[in-house]
Amino acid sequence: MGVLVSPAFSDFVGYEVRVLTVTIRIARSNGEQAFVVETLAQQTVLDALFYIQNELEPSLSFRCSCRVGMCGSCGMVINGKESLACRTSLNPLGAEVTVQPLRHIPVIKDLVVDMEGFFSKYRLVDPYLKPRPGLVNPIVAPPSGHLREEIDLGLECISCGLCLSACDVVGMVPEFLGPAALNRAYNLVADVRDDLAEQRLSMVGQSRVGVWQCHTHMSCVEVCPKNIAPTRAISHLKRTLIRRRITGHRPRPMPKVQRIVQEEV
Amino acid sequence: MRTESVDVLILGSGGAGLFAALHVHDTNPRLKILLVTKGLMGKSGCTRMVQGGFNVVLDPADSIERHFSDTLKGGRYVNDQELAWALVQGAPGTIHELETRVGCFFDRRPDGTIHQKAFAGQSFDRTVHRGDLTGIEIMERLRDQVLARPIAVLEEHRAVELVGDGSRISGALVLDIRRGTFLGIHARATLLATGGGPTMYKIAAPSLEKSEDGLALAFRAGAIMRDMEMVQYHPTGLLAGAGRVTGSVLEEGLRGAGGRLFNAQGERYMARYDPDRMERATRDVVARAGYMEIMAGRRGPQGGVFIDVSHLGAAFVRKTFPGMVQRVKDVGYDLATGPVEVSPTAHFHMGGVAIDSDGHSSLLGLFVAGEDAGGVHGANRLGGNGVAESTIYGRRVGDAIGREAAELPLVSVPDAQWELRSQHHARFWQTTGGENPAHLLGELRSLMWEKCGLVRRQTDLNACRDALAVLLDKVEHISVTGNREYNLRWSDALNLESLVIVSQMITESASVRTESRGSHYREDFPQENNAEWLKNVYLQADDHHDLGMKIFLKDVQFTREIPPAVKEAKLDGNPQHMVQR
Amino acid sequence: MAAESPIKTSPESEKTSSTPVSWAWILQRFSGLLLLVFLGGHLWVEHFMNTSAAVVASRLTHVVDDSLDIGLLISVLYHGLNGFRGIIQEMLPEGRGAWLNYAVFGLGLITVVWGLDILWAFWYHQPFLTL
Amino acid sequence: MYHKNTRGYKAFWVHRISGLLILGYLYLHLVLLSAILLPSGAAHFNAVARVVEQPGFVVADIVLFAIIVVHALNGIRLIAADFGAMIRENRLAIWLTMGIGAVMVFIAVLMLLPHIVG
Repeated sequence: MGVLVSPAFSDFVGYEVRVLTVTIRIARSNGEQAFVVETLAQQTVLDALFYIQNELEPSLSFRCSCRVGMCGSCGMVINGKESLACRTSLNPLGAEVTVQPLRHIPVIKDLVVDMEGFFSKYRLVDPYLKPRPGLVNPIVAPPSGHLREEIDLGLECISCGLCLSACDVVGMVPEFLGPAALNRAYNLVADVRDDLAEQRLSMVGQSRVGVWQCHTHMSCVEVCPKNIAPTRAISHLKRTLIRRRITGHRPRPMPKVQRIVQEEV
Repeated sequence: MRTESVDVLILGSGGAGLFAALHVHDTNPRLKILLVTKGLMGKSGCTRMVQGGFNVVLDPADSIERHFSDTLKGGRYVNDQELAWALVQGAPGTIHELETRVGCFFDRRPDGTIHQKAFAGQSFDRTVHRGDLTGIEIMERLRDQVLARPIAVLEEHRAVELVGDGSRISGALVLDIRRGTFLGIHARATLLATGGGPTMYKIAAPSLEKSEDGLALAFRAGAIMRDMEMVQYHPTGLLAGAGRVTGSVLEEGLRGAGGRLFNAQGERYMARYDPDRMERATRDVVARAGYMEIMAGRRGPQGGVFIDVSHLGAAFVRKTFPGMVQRVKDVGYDLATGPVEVSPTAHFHMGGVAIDSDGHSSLLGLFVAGEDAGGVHGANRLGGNGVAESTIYGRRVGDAIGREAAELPLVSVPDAQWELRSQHHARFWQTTGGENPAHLLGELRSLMWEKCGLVRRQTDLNACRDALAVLLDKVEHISVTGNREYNLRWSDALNLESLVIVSQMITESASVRTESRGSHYREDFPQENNAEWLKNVYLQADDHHDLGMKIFLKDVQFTREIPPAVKEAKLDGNPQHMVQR
Repeated sequence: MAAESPIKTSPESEKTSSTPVSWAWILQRFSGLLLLVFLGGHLWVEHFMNTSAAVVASRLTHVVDDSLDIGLLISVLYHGLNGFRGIIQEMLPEGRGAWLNYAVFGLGLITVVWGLDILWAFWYHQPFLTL
Repeated sequence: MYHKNTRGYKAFWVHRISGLLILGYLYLHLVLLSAILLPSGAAHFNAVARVVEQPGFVVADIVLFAIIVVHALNGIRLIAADFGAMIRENRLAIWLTMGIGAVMVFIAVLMLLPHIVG
């Protein structure tokens, strides 16, 4: 068995290396297949998949891009937990590793899933900012403002789909919007620049697809690679809906804006 | 074979591609737009990986002229000044649009206005950012806006050829990676926004699927290329053993905030290379200094040097650079409390397709934006000007296409030609038992790192040229097996082909430029030669030359600012005056 | 810039106020909290004090104890049956649960009457309804 | 094939099943009370009450109490989450509910011990 490196990296192997022999069981489209690989220190599941695809099984398919946890392309279920392959080190996983495609999202081939299964839900909450009329300059927003802090906690989502896969409510009620879409909905509802809060709240308030389906398992919180807590956003949405029910809807004041240098001389 | 006709074909879904799609649509909503991306929309590519931020003049104490001067100075005065001007002048409006229309939200100062941090090579703190992972915010929000508009998207489709007659582009041949089938797309206007990504180097920062496809496509279609020798190496690429995280960048803000670089002997070596600016010198200087230290043997256990920010205080580092702390933690170090081993890493390609400031290439119907285009950054790009380029030019070129596309003709390509070209790109299925593209890629990366990397010599470049010819021949012997659906080896083969072609361009350009300038350093010509080399190297595919390309030089046009060296030379009355650094 | 915004505006923005889910959701939590009080009281009274029919009956003459048990009865039935309804609803495909609300409401009503009858029997030593 | 089990998911099933058991017990309780109370009044009640003080019934009572405690404490955790509390600290919250529940059941056992052994 060769070493688990593509030749490009082999030059690095000149220091203390912990070699582990790992059996990797991959749930492929045509059944499970096991591979034995040797890992070097600091290698991840993604490195192992590359080694397998390069050297052992060229037809293996998986998806990746940035390899540093910023793009959310390499989501898969590793040893039963939704993870990004690029950020899952092999060393702590032990001698047996199982790798499966994400759940609740249709599989295209092997570990490649059709992210349309994720985005079809995401799209339903109108995930884009619709600027309020008159919003012509960046707003003045002190970073310590309460609402801004709440948004910041959920802003770094990379739409990797791990939370959707981990959400057992989606397994029970396939129409449920799921954690990522609801997290995005809350960020926009809380954003003073946005003009579509009513539309979004009416979507997330619907009984079958909306926040009321959430059973607070918090599986999404456990698996999120960016340490976002979608459950927190969902609880905010629930309370926002209830507050509106009790006190009615009050228009938000227009935020202060910052004058900046204008372009197009 | 399946063919489609659209008004505007956009290749690539990074900052340039998505922003252009929005602007084409907003300028002329009647245009039928098709966005084709090699990966998932907004997820593949490098804008997503932007960490530090976006250079823009917002503060009244700063000025667009200063940003312009910094950009030229950083680029060692071989930038296309009109392109650089369009960059700095379009930056405030782009930030404006990102904040008020796209939905981005950048970090604020305590008073609530947009925060701007320090980056290397700049005379003012002007880098707007969102934490230390700015690209996520920009790409997610641009993607959200594209979802809201009637823009057709083909994900995991890669362009394998721009189809045209040598003077005009009429569309592109596209491979559906998921099905393994080809699709011919006719378009009035084609935008090349696939991004560069010099991944032909052993240590490289771009995302893994990047392979300079756009440059190879444009070159083969006959477009004029420029500055191909200018490859930027980022000084602080993380070393993570044999893992693929190796080469990923630790952001420039670390040095901007006061991070220090040490060699294995604990010496702050920048004092010997640039005592004034130290670690805040431009990337070319700092990267080469690191490389020299490594080559001189003053290297750490993984063959690198060390960056240390612990003196800034652990709490400050954790709060300001959470993404970097996390990344470093993933590979087993603590950025907040101690040094981390880093190495120069191939990061960005300043060279690319020659364009004007509205993105027109030398071919009718082919527009280029983002890293695929050359000329904006000259010989070295400033940190924070990269994402600025892709978004600003995405907007500009999108507007231009929106204005012009309806007037461009829709030229039909005969079915026979589509068939012929798709057979060509499926030729790897005909051979059996041949070369493994992953191994060839390894060869290429070692070759380019050693022979055409941070330090170049004529003898090495000659050897590199020969080795690349051999490699290109081996590419023809790659065999791909299995079924065609989502076949990664096929993609590897196509990637490798692009990379070898672009490597050839880099090598040829590098051997022409017999001086050192910015990122291009010739050991045999170590001085910057302003008397002879305030010029750009242009390339164009040509079957009548031995190399398959013709090379020509043009003087830089100083349309807006005359470089200090030229001014001095004029004062001296001696045009041959050589300025040494 | 854009001639007109392609982004659609809300056609049905008032829909939120017509969904009954939020009330059910609030009441489920509210009844749960009430149960903590009522059930705690009930268990204390019934189990940790001496148990005999006379004692129980005499205690029940106190208004507080009466309302404790009636409150317990109603809140436990609301909380339990609403939870039960949720479980069943989740197993049904979308839009197929209209009958469920009536069925569960009916069941709840019958059970409340039944429970009140039992309490009546404690107070007056004979059932109100003779079955 | 999947062996994914997050803590919250397990807690959810515990909550659901304990809730259903308690609802079932409620009806059992009503049936029992009707059966003993309606036909013959107080004398009969006293007789039955002595029967249900037998050790076996007391053990069953403790089990019931434990189920109620688990359901109640978990319910409190969920309500806290609805107010945004203890979401990131969910792991701690689940351990807390289990700990407090165990203590409460232990106290109940101590109080009812005379009935079991005596």
